[in-house]
Amino acid sequence: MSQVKKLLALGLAIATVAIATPALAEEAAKAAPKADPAFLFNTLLFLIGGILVVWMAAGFAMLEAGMVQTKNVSMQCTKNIALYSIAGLVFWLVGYNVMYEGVDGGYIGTFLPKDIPVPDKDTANAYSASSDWFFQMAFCATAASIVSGTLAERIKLWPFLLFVAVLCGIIYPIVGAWTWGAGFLNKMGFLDFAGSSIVHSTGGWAALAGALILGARSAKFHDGTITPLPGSNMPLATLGTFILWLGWFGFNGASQLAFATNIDASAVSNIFVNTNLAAAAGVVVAIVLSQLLYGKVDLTFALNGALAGLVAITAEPLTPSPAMAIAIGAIGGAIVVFTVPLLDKLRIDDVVGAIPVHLFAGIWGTMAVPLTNSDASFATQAIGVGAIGAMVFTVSLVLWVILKFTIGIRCTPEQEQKGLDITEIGLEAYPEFK
Amino acid sequence: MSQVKKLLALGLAIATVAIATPALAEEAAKAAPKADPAFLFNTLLFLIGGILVVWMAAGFAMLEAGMVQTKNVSMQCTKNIALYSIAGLVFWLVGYNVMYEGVDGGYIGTFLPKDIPVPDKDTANAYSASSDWFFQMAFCATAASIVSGTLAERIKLWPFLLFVAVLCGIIYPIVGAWTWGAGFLNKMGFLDFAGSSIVHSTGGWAALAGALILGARSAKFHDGTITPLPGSNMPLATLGTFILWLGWFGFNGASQLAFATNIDASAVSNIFVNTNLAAAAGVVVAIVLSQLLYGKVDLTFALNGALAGLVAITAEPLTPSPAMAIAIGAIGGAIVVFTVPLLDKLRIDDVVGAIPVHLFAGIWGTMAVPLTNSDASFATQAIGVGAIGAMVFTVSLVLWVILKFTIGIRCTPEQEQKGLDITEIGLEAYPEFK
Amino acid sequence: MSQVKKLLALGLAIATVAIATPALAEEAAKAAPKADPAFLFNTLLFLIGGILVVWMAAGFAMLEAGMVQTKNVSMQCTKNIALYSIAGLVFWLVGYNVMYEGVDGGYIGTFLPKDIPVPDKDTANAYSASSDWFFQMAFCATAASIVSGTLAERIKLWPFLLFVAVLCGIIYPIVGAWTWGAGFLNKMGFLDFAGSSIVHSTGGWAALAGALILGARSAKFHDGTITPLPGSNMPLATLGTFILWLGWFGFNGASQLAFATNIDASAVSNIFVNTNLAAAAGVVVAIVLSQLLYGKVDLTFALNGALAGLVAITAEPLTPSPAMAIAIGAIGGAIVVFTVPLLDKLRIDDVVGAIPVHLFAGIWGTMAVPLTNSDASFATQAIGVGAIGAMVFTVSLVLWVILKFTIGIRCTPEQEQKGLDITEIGLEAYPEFK
Amino acid sequence: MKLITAIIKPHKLDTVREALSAIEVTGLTVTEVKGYGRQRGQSEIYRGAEYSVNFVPKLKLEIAVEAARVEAIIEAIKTAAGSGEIGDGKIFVTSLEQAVRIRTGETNENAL
Amino acid sequence: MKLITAIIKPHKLDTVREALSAIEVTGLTVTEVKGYGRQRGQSEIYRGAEYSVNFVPKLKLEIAVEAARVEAIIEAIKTAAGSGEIGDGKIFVTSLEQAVRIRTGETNENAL
Amino acid sequence: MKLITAIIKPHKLDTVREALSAIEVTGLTVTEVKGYGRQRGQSEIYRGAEYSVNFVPKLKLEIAVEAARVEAIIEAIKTAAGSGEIGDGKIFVTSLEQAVRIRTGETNENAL
Ligand SMILES: Nc1ncnc2c1ncn2[C@@H]1O[C@H](COP(=O)(O)OP(=O)(O)O)[C@@H](O)[C@H]1O
Ligand SMILES: Nc1ncnc2c1ncn2[C@@H]1O[C@H](COP(=O)(O)OP(=O)(O)O)[C@@H](O)[C@H]1O
Ligand SMILES: Nc1ncnc2c1ncn2[C@@H]1O[C@H](COP(=O)(O)OP(=O)(O)O)[C@@H](O)[C@H]1O
Repeated sequence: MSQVKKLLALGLAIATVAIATPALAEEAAKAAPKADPAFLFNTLLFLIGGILVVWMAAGFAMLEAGMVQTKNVSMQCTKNIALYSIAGLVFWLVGYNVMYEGVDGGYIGTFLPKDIPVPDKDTANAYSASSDWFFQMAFCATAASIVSGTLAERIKLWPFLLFVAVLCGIIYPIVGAWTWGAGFLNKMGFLDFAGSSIVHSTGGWAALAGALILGARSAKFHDGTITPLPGSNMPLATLGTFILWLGWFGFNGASQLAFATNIDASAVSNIFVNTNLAAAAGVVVAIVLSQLLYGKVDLTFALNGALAGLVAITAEPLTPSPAMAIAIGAIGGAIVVFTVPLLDKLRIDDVVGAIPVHLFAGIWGTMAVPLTNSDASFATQAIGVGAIGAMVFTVSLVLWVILKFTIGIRCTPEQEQKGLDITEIGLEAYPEFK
Repeated sequence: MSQVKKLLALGLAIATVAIATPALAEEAAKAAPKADPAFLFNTLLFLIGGILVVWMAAGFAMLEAGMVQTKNVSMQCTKNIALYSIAGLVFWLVGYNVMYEGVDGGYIGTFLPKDIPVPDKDTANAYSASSDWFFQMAFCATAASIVSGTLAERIKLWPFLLFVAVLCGIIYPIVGAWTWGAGFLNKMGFLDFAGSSIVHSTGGWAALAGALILGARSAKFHDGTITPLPGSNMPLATLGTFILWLGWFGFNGASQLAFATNIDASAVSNIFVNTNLAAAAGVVVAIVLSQLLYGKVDLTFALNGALAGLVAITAEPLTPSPAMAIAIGAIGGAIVVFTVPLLDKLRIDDVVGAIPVHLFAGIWGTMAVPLTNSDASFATQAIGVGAIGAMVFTVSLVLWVILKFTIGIRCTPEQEQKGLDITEIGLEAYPEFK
Repeated sequence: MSQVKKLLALGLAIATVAIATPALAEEAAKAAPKADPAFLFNTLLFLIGGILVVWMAAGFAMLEAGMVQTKNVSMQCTKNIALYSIAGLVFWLVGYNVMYEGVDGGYIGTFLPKDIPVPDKDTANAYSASSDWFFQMAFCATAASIVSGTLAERIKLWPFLLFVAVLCGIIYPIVGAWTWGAGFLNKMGFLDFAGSSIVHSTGGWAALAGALILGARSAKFHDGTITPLPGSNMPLATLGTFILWLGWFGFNGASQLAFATNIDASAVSNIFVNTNLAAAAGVVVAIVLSQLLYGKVDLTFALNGALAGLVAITAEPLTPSPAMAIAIGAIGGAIVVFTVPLLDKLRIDDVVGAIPVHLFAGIWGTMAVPLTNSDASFATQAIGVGAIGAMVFTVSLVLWVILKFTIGIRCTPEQEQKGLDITEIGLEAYPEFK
Repeated sequence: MKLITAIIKPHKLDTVREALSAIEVTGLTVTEVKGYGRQRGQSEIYRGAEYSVNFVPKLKLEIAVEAARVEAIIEAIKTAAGSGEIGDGKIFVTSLEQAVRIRTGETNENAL
Repeated sequence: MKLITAIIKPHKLDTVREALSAIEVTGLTVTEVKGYGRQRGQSEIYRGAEYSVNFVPKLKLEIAVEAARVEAIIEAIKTAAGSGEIGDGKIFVTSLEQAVRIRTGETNENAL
Repeated sequence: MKLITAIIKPHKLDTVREALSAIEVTGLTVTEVKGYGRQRGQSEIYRGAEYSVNFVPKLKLEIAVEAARVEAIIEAIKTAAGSGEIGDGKIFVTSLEQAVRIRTGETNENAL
């Protein structure tokens, strides 16, 4: 998604056009509207990829609705549809241009609404500008969904939505600018194909900062014991995971950013294969490990394992061989099984396991890039991970603290006890089942 | 989707073919099967768009299953899968040709099953004829789903399905013929890009007529008070909304009807952007307004708000700037928050809010076309809205009355009380939760 | 999907390339990366088709989660995500090459992991090799899902997953090799376009063998009476069916294996139309018949009817006229209504009706091919059905018996009574609803 | 004091509650139960197999009252819950020895 | 008259109901409850954290009968619901002072 | 023997159970119920229409004990379940004539 890559794609596209419209046809071409297969294929890739990533918003909603307690399910649904909406609006208003417009090796772009060219002016790229905006917008919403899962069951609605607006309008776009916007990390050679760090760890760091400032759910930890608060609806959580898995083909596949040449198409196909194998390995490792460690297969670990495998392969889904993709995903699955209880021990309350899945597996995936891609170096990857972490974590922390001491971020203990569905939004998720 | 537009697309496609197969290649072309990129891209657009719109059938099913009471959920699922099936069958049997075959500036086409050409005879258009049928069929089912939501929890299964057969086989196709089939409204210059009026208001008028003849659920209104009957499953309703949102990219995007030129591809991309922004604005306005008016965010308004934003942008998703798309969707969201309680006041019982979402926001969207598209005029748009409303409402009313006084349309009060799941179809939706 | 067909597709593609890159452009072509529209379109078809078939894994998960009792829902979700993961891994490890590599008119291919070429070496076919792998992998998982549904609520997790590994790694690929891998059935002229027999009956035979060895759920049959154990969540089952229906457009449509010529695109479109009509007819027949036979519409029959219609049309979705597609699907729907109770009478316990849907309707579909495709003969179709049935049933039976007498396949009666969620995986699906 | 337990049809809840309010019964506790009695559940068909439903959904109301009010309450419930059809339910009365209001510690009649 | 309350394991319901039918008990009311007693829920592990389940699902059966039949019914329940394992449950008997059939207004023995 | 029935706020369950454990109450049975009393459910707005919720979720605890322990148990429940706010609930005591442990057939005090 780097500018660099975009220019490359443009070059290819022009070459392709040259092939498809040889000299003899040039006359005709002038009369008829341009029909450049590269433009069409690339745009199609962005649109289909974008739809799949948009679909992930539904996946997060279902996963989270299934992993929270019954009394907080409507709230979780509300947060998810609202955050996706806000993400889209602010990413148009400022986000896209902060990320892509005039970053130029630096740290940040321009604060302006993204200009959507009318179709017959849409000639600056090898793809439609709005198809690219659409695809990038969907990415942005993903980062916000991660935060929503971690902080569920105790955060108030409006401060959460305010945070989302800043995250999607400014924080995430700045992170994006550094690499995909051709900023300083891109110049250094930091590689993060579809965003293990740029999207997933960003969400994870913001979630972690929030979890620290917000504190754990009051029922979770007391007098040294951990009280699990099991999710209320396992098939919904499973559905959510399947939706996310599906969406990830768009997330990683369309991050190839081009479908104009045979090589692009093959690359997208290989990405599909690796993405699927990594997720599958994440599941299998999670169920095997939970059987070995706890004597029982834990479905929620299997679901998290799939996602951790997906996050891990996201930083580099193209260069790994299938065996390497399996290994990368498998380690993602293991990360989940070991770090979910670790967070509990640290008294950090992450309702859906978003920090292990998106932050820890995201770091792992980013650091694993040099294993299969010789253009990457461990040092640069570490710098990227560190820079993104430092910025997102600090800014988020400050923002959470400000919100805490102004409008307040936490529900009252009584609201928490009765559930946010009744107390904050006055609507039970399953009013007739009790 | 107008015939006019189709011809245009055909023209472009031929031009494109000319580019792709210059003179020197003509010999080869005769020997090998034709491979015309325009044909392939357009067909692909219809197929992908069609799949997305088919998916909306699942969205309506989930939305409605979540918005009815537990005791009527299986029935609602039954109605939805049956109506989608019947819509497909009757739209093949008569619907498509009533809508498109020989309308010629008039009011109605031909009563004949749609002829599906075998592949090597499929040369009449710039796209495969069956891909177009598939896409149009999916639209037709949408109109029926709208009715199903409004009349839930009290209508008998078979009369409802009979109504659906007539709606999808005759009423909707006639409405469609007037504009998309190049009938009299098209000639007048009425514009309704993807069907705010043609699809959504049609469904809405049929639903309104049904609601009037059928009456409200017996538990809803008594002695001047309104008894809300909250939906039984909010995450399902949320899922349904996300599915519909996703499907709408196909609904609006593929209504461009061509993906053969760069301009087409850009247009489809812009439609995606506007569609998403309008829905997002619908959500945000609905939650802000419900907070201001009622002191609480109402998730069901947020869901309806998304849909109203989508319906509103459907009449013209291409010409608005992003800011205008946001405004159009926002007003859609506001319509929901104000007209849902209004219907209650009028004692019109619309279980899922389909009339505000599809009828009212549909009219708004249709009337808003001239704001951004100079080819449209308010007068013509009003004539279109009026003509469609008058026809659909009258015919539906007559049909409902006939059904009422022949086979009967309403369940007994006892059936309603016990729920249609047990009394009509003998199958509880959640037999173990009570 | 036969090798034969692939070669044909290759031929067409080369022809197409010839058209798109005439002599004059050859120079340019050497310099720029190859951009062959046929390659791109075909690859896109496989990727989109593959995504849709992957989505079916979610459909089976939801259908089964809805059709089992509350106490076994988490287990069913676990089985489904695990089986999809294992299927992907073993199909890479051995399955694909057993199915396609060096079958040569024989019975089995090669036991080797599938080689995924790097993009710039991916030139052997008219499509990306990995896109094909991805598509085929998704098919393989389908067969396993069928088994999972039949054997639900009483089989232990690990032996089930072991069976899945063998089914997806060896049994299904061998069946596939016979026809799609250009093995002996293909040579004989056996036709099974998208796998009514090869995928669906294979799953069905494996399920039947399992049901016989495993026995019925202990609560199901006693002293000559049948105790229905109604599914716990009808909207989930409905959602699952809609997902499967959607996925089937990929299953059947992309089994055309090419989108490189107008004829291919038309063929895919016709397949979409027939697939949809057959499913719709299955639903309508199932609801009409259940009304006539039992005085009530049975939603679960409607859902099964859709799937049976889909399975029936899968063996030949291209040559039937719409009317014939409707007839083929309608008979599928009837098969469900008559054979579900038949299995009960035979004391074969099939929790979700997978045997009627996938095995019986699959046989029907396969035998119906000669009705519309003159290349097929009833005799050869019968040989194919018989050969596949004999092999899959026998091998599965042996495997189930081995598993039974080694690690054991059946939960204890107490586990069954309390539910596998608590006793095997220690996680209730809906812990708060009771 | 007495404890009145009434098993009624679920859809009669609101009528009964209103009838009791009218005679100033200000507290009661409701439980969802399943009843087995003369009224059987309708026989159902699921996927072609018929089966009989033994239990029908009912609500159980528990009302603690001074002994003197028992007859009036029984009368009110009988009128409000009765439809004359089988399965209308039962009223049981047992003796209540002690009652305490948790909030205030008030006891017996004062606690009701 | 007496009111017999039995707490049993959920899967014993059908056996108990049949045993009671056999001795002509024609009415009873069932409630889903959670029991706390010697039998504890198994300790569970959720996402790597162990926790103990204090309550186990049980069913509560309430049967109003003439005093004379109490012993037979207790016997029948004991036999049908007993597995010899911890958690089989309890039977409680209290005195029932009055019974009314809502539908007919019949009282006491006639109302059962 | 006595049967103590306590209606409490749902979130007080664990506190009450611990308080009872502390005084060696080893068995009890819990039912989810809905209460109607002084405490009303908050009035809700659904899709712009206001409505009042009459019933609030409560838990009912049933504890069979020897008569001598009744007062201590009432005291423990009062302390553990009380918040001083309306809706804290009630405790009812009735006489228990007979108790049987299904597993062993032990009766009365031995069965508790
Ligand atoms: N002996 C009994 N003990 C406890 N509950 C009973 C008894 N008999 C009936 N019931 C309850 O009363 C309900 C109604 O009883 P039923 O015999 O069906 O109708 P009716 O009360 O009109 O004669 C039953 O569903 C059951 O819940
Ligand atoms: N004192 C009691 N009061 C009320 N219910 C009790 C009491 N003791 C036990 N129970 C109920 O009986 C059930 C079985 O008791 P438990 O002690 O587990 O086994 P057992 O009856 O075999 O000794 C408990 O789960 C609880 O529901
Ligand atoms: N007379 C009664 N009979 C049975 N249950 C009662 C009675 N009065 C109150 N309750 C139960 O006790 C609960 C609390 O009573 P309420 O009047 O709301 O508060 P408080 O106990 O603090 O006065 C009610 O919700 C209801 O379940």
